[in-house]
This record gives sequence, structure tokens and C-alpha cells, in this order.
Amino acid sequence: MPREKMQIMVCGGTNCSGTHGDSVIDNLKLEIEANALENDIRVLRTGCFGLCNLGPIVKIMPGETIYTKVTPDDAKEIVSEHIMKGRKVERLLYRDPSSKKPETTESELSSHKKQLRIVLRNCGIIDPENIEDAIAHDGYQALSKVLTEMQPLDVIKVIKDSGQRGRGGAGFPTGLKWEIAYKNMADQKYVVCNADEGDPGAFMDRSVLEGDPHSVLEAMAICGYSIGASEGLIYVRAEYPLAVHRLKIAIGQAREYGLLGKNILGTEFNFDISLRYGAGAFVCGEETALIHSMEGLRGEPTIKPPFPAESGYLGKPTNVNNVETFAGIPAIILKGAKWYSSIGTEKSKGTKVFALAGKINNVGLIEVPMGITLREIIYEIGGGIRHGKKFKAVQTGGPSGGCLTEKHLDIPIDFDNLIAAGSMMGSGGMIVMDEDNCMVSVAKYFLGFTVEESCGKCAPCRIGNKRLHELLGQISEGKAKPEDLERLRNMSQVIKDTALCGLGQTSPNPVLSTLDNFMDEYVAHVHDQKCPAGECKSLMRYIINKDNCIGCTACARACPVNAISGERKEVHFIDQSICIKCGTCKEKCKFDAIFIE
Amino acid sequence: MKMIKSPEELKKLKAEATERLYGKEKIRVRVHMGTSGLASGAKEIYDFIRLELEKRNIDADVIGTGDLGYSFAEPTIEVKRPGGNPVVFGNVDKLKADEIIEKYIKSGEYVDGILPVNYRSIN
Amino acid sequence: METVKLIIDNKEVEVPKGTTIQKAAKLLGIDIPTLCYMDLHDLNIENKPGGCRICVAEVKGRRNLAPTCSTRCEEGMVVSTHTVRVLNARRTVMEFILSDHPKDCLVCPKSGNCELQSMAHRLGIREIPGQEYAAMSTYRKDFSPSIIRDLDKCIMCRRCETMCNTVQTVGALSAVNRGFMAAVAPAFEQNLEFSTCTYCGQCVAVCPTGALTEINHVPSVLRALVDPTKTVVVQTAPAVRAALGEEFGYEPGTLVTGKMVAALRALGFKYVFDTDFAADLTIIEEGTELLDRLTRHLKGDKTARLPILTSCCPGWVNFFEEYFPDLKDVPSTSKSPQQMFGAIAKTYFADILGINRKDMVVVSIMPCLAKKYECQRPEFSVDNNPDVDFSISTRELAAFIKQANIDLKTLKDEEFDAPLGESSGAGVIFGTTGGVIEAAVRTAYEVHTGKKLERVDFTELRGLEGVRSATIDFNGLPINIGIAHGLGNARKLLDDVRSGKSQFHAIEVMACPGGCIGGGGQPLHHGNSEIIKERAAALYREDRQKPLRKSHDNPFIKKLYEEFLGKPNGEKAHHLLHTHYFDKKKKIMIKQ
Amino acid sequence: MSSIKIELRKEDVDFIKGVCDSFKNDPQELINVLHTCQEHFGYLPAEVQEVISDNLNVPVAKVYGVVTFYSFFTMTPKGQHPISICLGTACYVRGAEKVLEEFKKELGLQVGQVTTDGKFSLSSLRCVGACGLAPVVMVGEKTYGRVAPDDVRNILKEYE
Repeated sequence: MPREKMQIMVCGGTNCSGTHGDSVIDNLKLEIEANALENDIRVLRTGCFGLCNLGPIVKIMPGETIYTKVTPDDAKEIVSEHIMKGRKVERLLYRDPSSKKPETTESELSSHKKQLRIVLRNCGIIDPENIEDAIAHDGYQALSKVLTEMQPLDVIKVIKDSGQRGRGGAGFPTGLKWEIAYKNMADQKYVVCNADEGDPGAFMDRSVLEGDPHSVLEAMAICGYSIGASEGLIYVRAEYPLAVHRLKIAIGQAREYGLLGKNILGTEFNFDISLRYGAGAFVCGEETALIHSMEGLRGEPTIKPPFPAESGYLGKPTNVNNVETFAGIPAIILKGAKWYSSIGTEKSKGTKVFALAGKINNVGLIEVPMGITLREIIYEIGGGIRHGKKFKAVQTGGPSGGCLTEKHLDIPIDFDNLIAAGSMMGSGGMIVMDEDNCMVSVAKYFLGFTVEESCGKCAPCRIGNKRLHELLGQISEGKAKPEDLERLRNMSQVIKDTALCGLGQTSPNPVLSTLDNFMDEYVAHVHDQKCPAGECKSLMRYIINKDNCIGCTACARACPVNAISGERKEVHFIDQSICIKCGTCKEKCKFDAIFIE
Repeated sequence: MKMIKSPEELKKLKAEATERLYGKEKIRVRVHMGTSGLASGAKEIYDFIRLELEKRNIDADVIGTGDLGYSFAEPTIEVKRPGGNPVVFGNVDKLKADEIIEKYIKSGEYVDGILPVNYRSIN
Repeated sequence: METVKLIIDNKEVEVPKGTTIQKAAKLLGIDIPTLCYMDLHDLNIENKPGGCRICVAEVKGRRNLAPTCSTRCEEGMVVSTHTVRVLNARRTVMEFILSDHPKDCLVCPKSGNCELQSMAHRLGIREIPGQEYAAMSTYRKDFSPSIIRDLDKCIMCRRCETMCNTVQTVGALSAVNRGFMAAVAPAFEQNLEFSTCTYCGQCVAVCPTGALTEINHVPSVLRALVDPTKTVVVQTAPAVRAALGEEFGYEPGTLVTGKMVAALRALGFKYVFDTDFAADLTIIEEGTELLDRLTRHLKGDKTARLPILTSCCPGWVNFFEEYFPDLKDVPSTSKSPQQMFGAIAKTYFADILGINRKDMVVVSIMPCLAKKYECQRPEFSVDNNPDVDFSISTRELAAFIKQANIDLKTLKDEEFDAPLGESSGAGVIFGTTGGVIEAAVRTAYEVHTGKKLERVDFTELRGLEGVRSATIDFNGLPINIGIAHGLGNARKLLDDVRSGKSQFHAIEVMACPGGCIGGGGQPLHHGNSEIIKERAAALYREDRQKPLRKSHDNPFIKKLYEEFLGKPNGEKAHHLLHTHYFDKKKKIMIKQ
Repeated sequence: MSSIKIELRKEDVDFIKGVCDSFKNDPQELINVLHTCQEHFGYLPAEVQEVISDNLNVPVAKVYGVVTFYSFFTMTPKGQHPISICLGTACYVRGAEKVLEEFKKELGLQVGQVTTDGKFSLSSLRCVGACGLAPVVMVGEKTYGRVAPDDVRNILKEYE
């Protein structure tokens, strides 16, 4: 193998808006050319190192030297010192504030990385269709430990002490839930894994099931052992065919290896898992609805109490946790409650997986310790807002959550802080919005979702949300009256107060939180008939700029509804009463004469 | 049937599996093939790499895994050369895959599109 | 019993653990409104979907409002049922419900008797904001032979679904669709006619709005009454007299037999007869059939199937034709009293009058909606002329009387006409669960043993329990009797018959909970099962007051056999008074 | 009274019976049975529901109630090339609605409809989980990422 060429990697590039990576690259290349080294040294642009607070990062291979906070002006010194003379540029190395010791390699710096993978530890690493790969990565070791070294109550104590809270949305302490199910005596109990991830824009459960199904199976067995259940069911969306496929394989292999079934690992413990399929109903994420659905019924929620832990699937005590909750359990068992509870905030322990999406550069799945700020997530992990636009809001908790704004960027994210800020953790969807997103439209979008997904059982959700959606429609069309804003708030409050299940009770959150944070936008729609973000079609007006229009007639010919009139070589005019705001004229105009008001 | 009948047997299997899968230093390629990866064409890349490595007589393990989470850069693949750290490449199409094989796999020369590990893991 | 103490609207109350807030409040005289909740306590029927959210109240320390119909009382709970927050929420939710409800109250068949309308009044709703752009969930109207479905008026209280599934196990109705378009409907939102519906009408009986109502036959009756070429004869079922008064402000359980007869005469019916007469006739036929099968069975005749099942309830007949067609030779072949009456009226009585059956119109007043379908069955007509032309419900009769400016309260009692108006007490108790079999026992006992009954009241056959059984000693021969009311209960007994486990000799089945007194055509009980109990008591009262208590003692029945029918179960009786049943289970055909 | 006769081919009836048998005719398995039948028939026509109802001993009204509750089940056949536009949040904020509008315009269809020649059907769905590729369109099994309204015509051309 030929000797490795020297290579310089610079983070950022097209995706990163937070640093001046581009100029660093340019300057490095100039320096290299100036020294006629372009045949020996390559400069590469890479993705994010996850060290944005130290960025831009320059990494030099071989040797893995990492320079932090590199400015374009530093290029010269890096080339002349490190490349040409093999001497590290000391001042660009990161120094730990306490020890003052320079840290030179990526692995030394890794503690500065914002993400910590516990739940996603095996995702993208193991072959999910090969149980031995899972076993090679500590798979089923926690189950083995539990079955041979621990009593059910010991396991429950570990989970309780770890402080883990359910990742499904509401954040109920997992250990406490197990304890209740443990205490309810019955001849049969059930462990249910809620894999009906319905929150639009959230895909963490799917990734776990596709990337590391054995963690979930193992955790369910641990739960079964703890609460005294011998049967487990996974309620998984039928829209996740790959997850279903890999789950089937995983269950089959686990049975083949005796890790599910009778006398697991030679003990008295029996546990098996079967699959139940969801069929496209968001409300089935709610425990009672999910249980009805598993029983072959319409997935309508029922009033709690009785809770599933008392009377769940087939009327038996049932413990329901979601995928992400389960996936974290084996790590907690193996590494201990103390380790887990050292991560996160006082009341929210451990890590949380978020699905970053929307107007952000690095769309994807991230796993971060509780207590991280939105600013860190958006700018240091997410690579900032796309196209350098201005950040406006983040919707967390999907249709049940609310939006967080500029002023929330620095609060530590945990269950309670999000609720205090008018949103919620939900399943972990994080949709980033920029200045072009109209918040009235966003609220309307989520209400549209709730209206479509409402089961129809209770009046506030069935009819109330429809009315909310309609009123938001009126607002976005500029047809609402000033007093309607008060009505919007009252309806929202009443729905929150009276709806039957979690879906209904949280459905007005997007409205309430946008009312709280973006009242000015609502007012603009209602009082001025204007959409500040320019998203609400019916409030848009395409207007011809007299100074630029040369009367080429291109727009008039393209207009599908003949709303544009004007003689050749004369200024044209758009009849607003006919215009359907399709935007064709603006596209066709070569003279920038058409603008939107 | 590979029934594991005791915790000891599980430990033993773990050791065996680790040896079997990771014991030998060779080129290992992971193609991230979750739904998101597949939707961006990961399966084609997987097939391409397998075929091409065989054609070019390169002894390597090619493994399909779940997604790594880098949705913005999919499809992504990870290449580990003997003795080296795993390197993840993003936005891999056939052209890029060919370049990765020719440059990185064959001679350790980096190519554009590297996605550094941006997280810590308990693994 | 473990109890808990709590405070509701500043008043302390102690209730058994598990009691709901709503029930605890009732003990304090606090009536928390609700639209969906229904508790027919004595019949063991409860509908508690927690869907209307009208009954909400504030519970100290709770984040949101609590639905009191389903929230259990807890020790130390502090509940407020009329704070500003609660009242605002209740009104707003009511506005939501009304915003998706047609505003045609003035012409709605339920007007004045509608729980939604009363609730709007009670909550003081004066406007429904946002109506200009509020979409309505609209559906196709469905007219079946008995029931009209107008789902635009459905408020998803799910009472009908509970009745149709949990109580009746008919399964014709289910919640369908979801969200705003959710409603309760038959499969594929087809017409009820094509479903497994038995027309028992229990859905109509509990519907709080005008979503489910009966087909109105009053206009047709009116047309017949004014037609000079027609002789219009009316028959009134036993349960009607015990409930009609409720529509005119009488206490539940008031018997208005005489006033009803007077009103019918005032309406222009030429002959006012009593279905009870036909009930007596039914007993003779059914009782004879029972004894015949019993004797043959005792002699070892394998073709004599036991138990015999009563067949006077049309909802029940529809039910077993749909679900137990394999057992269709088990029920008695005797027609129902309504149809026996029609058959006799249009033959025997038409002969007496010397008129053609085509010139006679037989109208029945029934507590029942299935009777509307029954009288339209083709086997109950001769040359397309039905034995019974129209069947109207107790409710329709009340409306008819009101429309005709008749003040029922001031009417003097009048007597039924002869010969088809005379009846025994046995015919009267047909209207309540257990009544038919008690009537049959009174006759069968005397016929079988040749002895006179010392005790006419078989109290062991009475009551409201869903499934009852008793053994009656027929002079050394123990006769096992089963009784079921409500089709779900009937199904249990039928399953036993099917599997051969049944030990009964005779089983009485009434489709409606409580029997005919709780029929789908009766004045609405609005969820108060006391009313049904009172009606039953009234029928037993009338029975006791009758000079004749046994069907075979009815002199006009005797005369009918002597002059016209010949022997019970004889050839003529068989031709006129018996029927046969059909397999109505849906068939899956194989395409060739 | 339910006196309508329904007609199915024998092999279809046998298939459904087989499916129900494989789930031990357990009414609790209704949703699994429906999934399997929809996979086989492509949709769940009334006849199929009747046979399922008969075998599982669940009132057909309840079967229909379940079918209409879950958006995954459909009673109308899909087109030869079913087109689904993801309207999940990520796709929505990146303009999926405009893409949907374009498909509607190009095909002259509303969501839930099939073209008269049976070639295309149009549906929207919530999040296929390819948020990195938003907005996402699926035609059959094939996924198209980062679709702009301008791409719509070209996508359709592939299937002509």
C-alpha cells in the first residue's frame, strides 16, 4: 500500500452556515498552490464534526491532528508549519480550560461532542438481520444479568433509580409504571411495545426498529420478567414494512437462539413476542386506543382509569412503553442507574432522540442528553437554518406540541421545561421553521392533521377541532373579525379542558402557542389582511411594477385565467378579482417587473 | 438450532461472534439501509459495491445496517480499512462509490463527502 | 362496604367507593347534565362512552375538567360543577355540537321530546357562532320499513350502538368513519333494510335526537279513515294502555285503557278492538302446540322438538331468522297476536259484517316498530291485501290524538267493541316480559291436568332479570320454563338450544328489554328505567282487575272456535293462525 | 333483513377463509386479517368484508367500522401506479402541498381518486420517514425525493 498522502479536512462547506469553512478551504488551497504542493496535499470538505462551538475544524491526516476555531488567516501558518515542517500549530489546538493540556486528536475532543448515543448505540453499526452481530455488541447481556442476578423488584428499582421517563410523549416514569403493573396480580399480564409512531416528522422509533430490533426485544423480555408477564406484543405501523420485516427476522432468530420462548437462558422464565399491526390511525399512539386496536376494534380511546396497568389488553394488566424507552433499558441495566441518572437534568434523565427536520441543514436523527439547548441543537448539530435564512420557530411534540421561538433558544430542553414553555417533548419531532413560514398556516396545518386523525368519539375533538381549523382558514384568508381571535383562544382552551384523550387535549396546543408567541402575525392577518411571511395565498397580491414592465405580454399570455391586461409595449395590469395567485406571471417575467405584496 | 441454554453460553457466543465478525482485519463496508437510506438509493449502492469489490478482487465484508441518522446526506456508507478508523461517506451515488473503492478502499486516499463522527456513543 | 367522602359544590357526601361523581352529585340534589350517558339500571344497561363532554366539572388539583359520568369519586375530592370555567366549557362544547346539527327543530319529529333541544334550552344557548362557514357532516337519509335514519342529527352518543350490539347483539349498527364524519350506521352505510336489523326499535327508543325515528303511518291511517268505502278497524296492544298516558302528562304506570278506547272512537275508527283478544287466541294455539309437542316428546317422538319458543314478538322472529335459521322449526308456528287479529278480522269479522276484506282496513296500535315490518311480510297477505294494513306506535297514536284536538284527560272511559274486544287478564300481561309464558301456563296447566288452577299469579315468572327460569309443577310433571328479554339474553338461551344443552320445555322471548312495555314504539323513557317498571306494574294491576284471568275462559274465544275455527291447531286454525319461518342469513354465493 | 346475496369467486372465498383460519378465526385478529386480505386483493371490497365477518363471527357493520376507521384500509382499488405524496410536517414545510396541487392539476384527480384508465391513483400520506429528502413522492414502491412542482410532469412521463 502506498504511503498515505497528507490530507486536510475542513468541516462545514455547503451545509454549514455557522462558520467560515469555505474561506478556510479557499485559503488553504491558495497556500498549497503557492507552495506547489497541490499534487501531494489534498484539501477536503467534510460534514460536521459535531464540534461546532469549536469550529471551524481542520483535521490533518495522517495523525488526526485537530485544529479548532480556525480562521482563514490561519491557513498560511498551518501549511507552512504543520504541512511543510511537520510542526503542530500549538495555538490552534484545543486546550482544556482546567488542565490546560492541549488535545490534539478527534477522539480526545470527543467529549465536546453534543450528541451522545445510548438508544441509537447500535443503529448503523450492526447488521439488524444478524442476531450474532447484536450479541457481539452486548445484545442480551442485560437480559442475562437480569435473569440470573436480579429479582423483579431489583430490576424495577434500577429503572426507577435511573430516573428514565417514558419517551412516548407524556414522560411518565418508566420504573413506576412497571411497579404498578408488577403489583396488579393476574394470571396473565402483557408487555406492549408502542411502535405506532404517528407523529408526522418523527422517525426515531422506525430507525431503532430497523437498525437495532434486538434491543427492543431484549428490553421487552426484561420488562416481562420484572412485571410477571410471559407475553409481549409489538404494535407496529403497517406503513413501516422494513421495520416489520426486520422485527420478524429478529423475533425468529431470538426464538431460534432460545432468547425468546420457554426457559430463556436455562431459567424458569418464559417470554415470547408477537406482532400486531397498526393501520394508520394517529390516535392509536394513545395507550387505551392502541389496546383496543390490538383487540381488533376501532382504535378509540377510553377514559382512564382504569389504566392499562390495571386492565389493559384483554382486560389484563398491561405495561405499554414505546420503542425508544425500551431501547434504552439494556444500557441502563448494564451500566447502572447511577450512570444513567448522571446524564440529563434533575427531572429528566438520560438522552433523547430527536428527528430534526424542516428548514435546517442537517436533517436527520440526533441523540442528545436532556438539558441541551435548542440553540445547540439547531446551530451546533443541525448546521443552522437552510439558505442562511432567519430562524423563526421550532415545533416540538408534533401536532400535540407547540412552537418554541428565539426566546426559548437557551432553555435546557427537558420534559418539564418544554411544557412550561407551552410545548411538549412528544415523541421527539423537531420541525424547524424560518422566516418564510407563516405561523397561522403552521397552526392550520397541524389542526388539519388533528381533524383528519380525530377518532370522532368526543364532541370537542370531533367538532371543536374542525371549527378551530375552519376559523384558522378564515384568518388565513383575511376574512376573520377581530373578536374571532378571542374566540379562537376560548375554543382552544375549552377543547384542551374537555377532550377525552391526550390527542384531543393537546390538539389546540399549536394554536395556543402560536397565539402566545406570534400574536402580531394573527393581528396582521385579521386587521391588515396581510400575511407577513407571504405564505397565505389568498392574502398575496401579484402586482406589476410600472417602472420595470416593458409590455412584452409574456405574463398576459401565460396567465391561465386571463387576469392580466395591457397593450403591447405598455404597462400591464393584473386584475386582483380574477387572479388565482398561481405565480405563473412572475415566473415568466424576464424583467423582474412582477412582485408580491 | 443454536439454543443458548445459559448465561455462560451467551458469553461464549458473544466471544465467538465477535471473533467471527470482527476478528479478522479486513476491509469492511457498512451500507446504511433503513427506510430513509433505501429511499435515497442505498440498495443500489449496496449491490454496486458488492459487485464491484468482487469484480476488482477486493476481499471485503459488505454489511447492510440500519440508518445512521444522517438523513441530509443519504445514502451513507461507512468504510473501515484494516488498522484505520471507520470513515463515513455521504451522498454516495455509483460514481462516488466507484471513487471510494478506487481511492479510499484501494489506497486509503480520502475523497470528498466525508461525514465525521459527530457524536459520542456508549459503544 | 368501603366508602369515600368528598365535597361537591361545597356540600359533603359519602358514597361507596367506585361511585361516579355524577351519581354522588345526584344524592346531593345536583343534577349534572349529560347527553350521551344512559343508565337503565334495572335492566342492567349502561352507555358510558364519555363522548359528549357536557357533564364536565372542575376537580381541585386536576389539570383539565373531569367527565363526571365516568370519573370515580375519591377520598377528599373537591368538585365544583358550576364554576365560570365549567359553565363556559359546557356552553362552548354545546355550541360545537349544535354547530354540526341541523337547525330544523320546528319541523323535526323529535321536537318537544328531544334531549338535545332541552339541553340547548337548559344551557341557555342563544347563538351558534361561526355558522356562516361551518361545514356540516351530512349523510344520506335512510327509510326502512320501520325506522328512519337521519344521521345529520346524530351526536355520536353511541346509545343506539350500545343497544344494537351490547344489549341486543344484533350488530346492525356500528360506529363508522372517523373524526368529523364519524357516525353510527349499518355496514357500508347501506340502508338498514339490507342489514341484520330486526327492527326492534331499541335504537329509536334511546336516541336523544331526531337521528332515529319511526316511519310515520298516521297519514295513511287518516286517509283510510276519511275513505267512505273503507271500514276501519283498530286493535290495541296490551302495552299501549300502560304507557300512552305518559304522553298526556299522566304519571308513568297510569292505565288509560278506557280513555284510549274513547279517543280511538273519537278519531273515527269504526270498531275499536283489543289485541288482547288475539293474545288469548295465541295462547290457545301456542298452548295446544306446546302440549302436543310435549306429549309427543314424552312418548319418545324424536320429531317433536323441545323447547318450544314463543313467536309473538316480531323482532325476535326477525332475529332467529337471521341468526338461528338452523333452528327455524323450533319456535311455535303460531302467528303473533297482531297477525292473528288481522287474519280473524278480515275473515271471521268481515263475514259477520258481510264485507269484502279489501274494504276493511285493519290498523294496529303497537308499542313496537318491528310490527310495522311484520304486517308488511308477504306471507301475511291475501291477494296483496295485508291482514293488517297499518301499524302505528304508541307515540304516533299520541301525536294523532293531539292533532285531532282530542283532550285525552277529559275523555270518559269507554269499552272495547265486541266480539274482538273482549279479553282475559292473561292477554293483558302479554305486554311485559314473562307475561306470555305465564298466560300460556295458566291455560296449558288446566288443559293438561284437567284441574283448575288454585293460584293464577305465577310470580316466579315475573321480574326484570334478563334471563329467568322457573319450574312449574304440572301435577307431577315438572315443566322447565325459560324467559329472556332483550335479544342478547335470548341469544344465550338459543346458543344452549343449538348445542343441545337446554333443559327447558318452553322459552319465552321478548326482543325488547322489559318486553313490549319497553318497546321501540313506546313513549321515550329518556334513560329512566323506573318508567318501565311502573308500566309492568300497571299491566299486572289490570290483569288482577279482570274478571277472567285465563285465555281459555274467554267466552268470545270459545265462540270463535265453535262458530268459525273448529279445533285449536285444526286445519282452519292452522291455515289462518299459523305461519312458517325463513332462512334470512346472508348467503355467500360462488361466482361460476 | 339482510337478504342480499353476494358473489365472489370460489378461490377468493377460499383465500379469505384460509386467512381467517390461519388466525384461528379469532375476532381479535380482525385487523391482521384485513391487512392480509388487502395485500392480496389490493383493497377491501364489501364482499370481502362480508366473508371475513362470517368467518370471524364479527358483525359486518363492525368490520366496516374498523375498515373506515383506519386510513390504511381502502375500499376502492388503487391505480396501476399509485402515487402518494407525503404531507408529513417536514415535507409540508418544504412545500409538499404545492407538489400535490401539481399532481392534482396534471392528472385531473382529487386525493383518493383513480384515473379513468386505472393507471394512476392519488393519495396523500403522513410521513414516510424520509424527511431528509422532503418533499417526498412515492409512485408504487419507488421514492422520489426533493420533488419540486416542476418535476411532476417528468415523473408522470416515466410511467407513460
